[in-house]
Amino acid sequence: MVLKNIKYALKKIPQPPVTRMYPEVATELSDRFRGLQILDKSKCIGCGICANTCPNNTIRIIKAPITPGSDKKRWFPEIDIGHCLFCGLCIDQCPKGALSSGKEYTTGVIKWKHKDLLMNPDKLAREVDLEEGDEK
Amino acid sequence: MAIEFPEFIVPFLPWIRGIVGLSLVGAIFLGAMGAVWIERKLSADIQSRMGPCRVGKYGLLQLVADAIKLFTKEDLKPRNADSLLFNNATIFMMSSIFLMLVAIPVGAVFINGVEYPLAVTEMDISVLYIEAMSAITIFGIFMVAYGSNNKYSLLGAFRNFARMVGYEVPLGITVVSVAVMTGSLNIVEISQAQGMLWNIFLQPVGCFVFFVALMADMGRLPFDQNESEEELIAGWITEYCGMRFGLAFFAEYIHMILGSFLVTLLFLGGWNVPAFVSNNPILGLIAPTGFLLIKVVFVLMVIIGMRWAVPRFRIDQVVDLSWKRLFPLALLNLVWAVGLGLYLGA
Amino acid sequence: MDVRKIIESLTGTFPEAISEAVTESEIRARAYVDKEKAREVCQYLKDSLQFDHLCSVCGVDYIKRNEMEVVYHIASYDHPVVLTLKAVLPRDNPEIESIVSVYWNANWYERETYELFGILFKNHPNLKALVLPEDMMGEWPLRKDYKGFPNTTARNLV
Amino acid sequence: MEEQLESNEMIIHLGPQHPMQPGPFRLNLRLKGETVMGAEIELGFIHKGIEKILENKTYLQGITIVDRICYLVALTNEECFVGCAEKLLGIEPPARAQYIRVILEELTRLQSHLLGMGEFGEFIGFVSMFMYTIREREEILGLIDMVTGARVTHSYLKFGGVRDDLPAGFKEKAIPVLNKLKKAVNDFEEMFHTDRIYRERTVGVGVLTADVAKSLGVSGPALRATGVPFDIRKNEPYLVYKDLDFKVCTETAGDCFARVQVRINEIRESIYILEQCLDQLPGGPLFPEGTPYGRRTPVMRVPAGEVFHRVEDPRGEMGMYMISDGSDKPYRVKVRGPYYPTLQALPPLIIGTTVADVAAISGSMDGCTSEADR
Repeated sequence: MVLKNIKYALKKIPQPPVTRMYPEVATELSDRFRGLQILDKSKCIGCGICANTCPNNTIRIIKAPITPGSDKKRWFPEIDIGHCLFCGLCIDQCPKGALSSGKEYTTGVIKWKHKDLLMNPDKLAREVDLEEGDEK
Repeated sequence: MAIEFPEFIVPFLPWIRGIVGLSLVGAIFLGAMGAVWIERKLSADIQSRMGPCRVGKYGLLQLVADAIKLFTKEDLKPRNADSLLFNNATIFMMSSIFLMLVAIPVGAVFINGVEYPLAVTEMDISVLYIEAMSAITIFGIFMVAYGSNNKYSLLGAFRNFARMVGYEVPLGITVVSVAVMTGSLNIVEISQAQGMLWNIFLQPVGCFVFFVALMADMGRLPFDQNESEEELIAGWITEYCGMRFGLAFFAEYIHMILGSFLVTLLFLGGWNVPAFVSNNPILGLIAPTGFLLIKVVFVLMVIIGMRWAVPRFRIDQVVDLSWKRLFPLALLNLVWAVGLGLYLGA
Repeated sequence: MDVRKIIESLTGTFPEAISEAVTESEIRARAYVDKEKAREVCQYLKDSLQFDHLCSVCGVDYIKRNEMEVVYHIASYDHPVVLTLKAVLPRDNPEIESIVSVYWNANWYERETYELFGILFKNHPNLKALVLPEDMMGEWPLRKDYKGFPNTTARNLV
Repeated sequence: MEEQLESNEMIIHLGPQHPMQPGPFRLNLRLKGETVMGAEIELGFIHKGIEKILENKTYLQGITIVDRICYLVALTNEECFVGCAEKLLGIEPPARAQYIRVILEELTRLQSHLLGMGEFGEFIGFVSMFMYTIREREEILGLIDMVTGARVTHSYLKFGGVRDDLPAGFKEKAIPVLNKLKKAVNDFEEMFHTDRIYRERTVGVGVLTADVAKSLGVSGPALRATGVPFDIRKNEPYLVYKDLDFKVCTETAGDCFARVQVRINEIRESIYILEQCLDQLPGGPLFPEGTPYGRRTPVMRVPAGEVFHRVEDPRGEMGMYMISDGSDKPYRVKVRGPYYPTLQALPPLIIGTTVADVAAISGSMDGCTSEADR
């Protein structure tokens, strides 16, 4: 009557579990995974195409120093990842290929305060630690 | 045949029975926690996932954590629920479990040849008594249905009535057929009579019907209609939380342990194994109870395994399964037992 | 059932109701229909031309031409031709005959078009809101002149 | 509902948050004891206003919005939207891009059917079936994740082609996964066939005859289970389905058992299609030559016009009616979800059955309320 189910269940008992302990064992990401964007300041010309192609218009172009600490400023994108879809349209539409997708999706990205979700160009270019300036 | 105790023990007998009873209550609660742990780990293995492994070594303390959570959670009551019925429903269920506990021998002790069963009381009609006490849970469910003013629990409880009434009859008949064959209603004598040959070989049909009826009596899948999550959210215990839910939750698991005790005592030969007779004192103390517990854990694993391998019946299919198929099988088994009893008796 | 034969039989039986019937491709056809005759045309399509699968009923608001359109996409389980029937309605009080009696599954489509555009479907079984709450019935959100709810979504940092 | 209530009946809400539903919709049942006397469905709990949003987004941004119509089958939604726009633009993706699209859509169909089967098993109490199918579905999602970079909302298609090529070694990774899935599906089918409790719960429950299904406008596995071979991939072949050979799987009984059986057969057909596509994958570019369309989509002014494009979604026939007025934003996009008529056909199906059967019938329809509300 229900023997096939019971036989299938018994066959499953010795097999090792498929699940894993999440925080300890990290998820292995595919190489095309779209995490937090990486900005290459040398290529970016501040044209703002990524700003107006973003579906949730979460990108804004602001003046930011070229290299950390220098006083010469240029226009760079600033992404509000609170509204970002991580869809990658800005990465495709960039004429100079200045934006590429990184692999951070939990460590540097989850924040306590709403205002910290605003990733300024230094953080995007990974010149500054992503956690810097956050309120716990 | 009452067991004669040496006279120096007789004045202390009620005290000994009291101690055995209290330790049994504690042991049963630990056993219930063990059963819940076995269920979670076994279901995890069947579904190839990990099961609880964060609290304690292999998730052993998970049950302690659950118990603490259940007993410390706030005890809500729906606004216009009938407080008398609502508050005492799960107490009724737990009481029926403890009343059953009194008559079930949990093991035996061999002291220089004389066998003393570890049971709180030993009655001549203990099997009948156990059946009667297990029927008290219906009052508890009746109180839940009318007490918690919730349509889901009303539906769940009505399903419970249909199933319980449907399965008391084959349960009773198979128990009677075992008693007829061994010639006594005392559960200790029934298990002792199976010294050489277990009842499961004498009455295979009776054992199957008893096992299925017991599964239905306890509300274990595939007879899980009263708390089927898919249709009735949590069935008859939808409105319970905190301490009362804890009582109902443990009552179900203790009922499962006592059920597996009944199966081993009536059909799997209680604490005696065919080819084992020993008279050295230390082994005599531990061995019988050990055998009994091993058999109980095996039956428990089978009951739990059924839940994760089989879908659920619809309530009308459950009821006609009991009246149209199990009931005639039980009668057939009764006739077979009477014939066997006459043949063995003569 | 070839597209051209369908168009000829359609324009033949309803000369004054069907106008500008055109075949876009091998399996697509388009036609304007008079709004009073919409139900008879659907009935005829269903009975004699085996168009028994109603794909969808939707509304379109042409604010420049100050008129609204109810568009029926009718397909069939047997042949791949999909016919698009369009009925033009005045924008101030858009009303049309409901075709629930012909195609049972038009019920929800018409209710949805009613709550989004405000197009009244006469003798529809129960014409009330399907997806939007009752108190939004006056606003007809999908019309082009809809100013929109006050923006209460999360504040955008950017 | 309240006024027809007789004395011995009661109304029970299988409400928006209920373990039995694929998505939030409220099902009010009028019960007499266990049998259902009347049923009514209320929607709108997950209404996102997608058609209004699409009117304010450009075509490129629309792709990410269209992913979220039915979050289980993002790729078929994209295929429908991009197909409409390509018909208006008059461009045709090259052969390789079409094959990659078919591969991904068949993978989406596999994981959607697996989830549907698992959920149906859980609705009739067979909880382990959900775990077994989810385990197989993880491998299929791993394959899709390898190609598109996302597990659920991919936004992988572009106008005229696809965003990236298949990664190297995709075929060597895909074939073993598909063979393992074939064995697993045989196990599941055998379990369904030999299990008497499962057959008792599903055979003859929620029977839908062919002409009733046609009049209700049902499409997809629920319709094919009644014997009507209506499959958009055969009736109106799009992409490269015309030169792939596969058969439309139909059953005749039209009850819950037949619907799940149709899904199992379709899983086998999809695996067969995938194997063909992986063998016949041609070389060549991903975007049409000579047109400005590529991974970096130019500013698109779609010429004025209207088009109705249909695609075979795992749940049925998904259609989009797009009107463009020459600007870079679509003038009006009407989305015809495949589960919309099936959900509408639920109340007449469940009148007269018991509460337990309501769970079985609504589970066997394998619904997605998010596309019914849009």
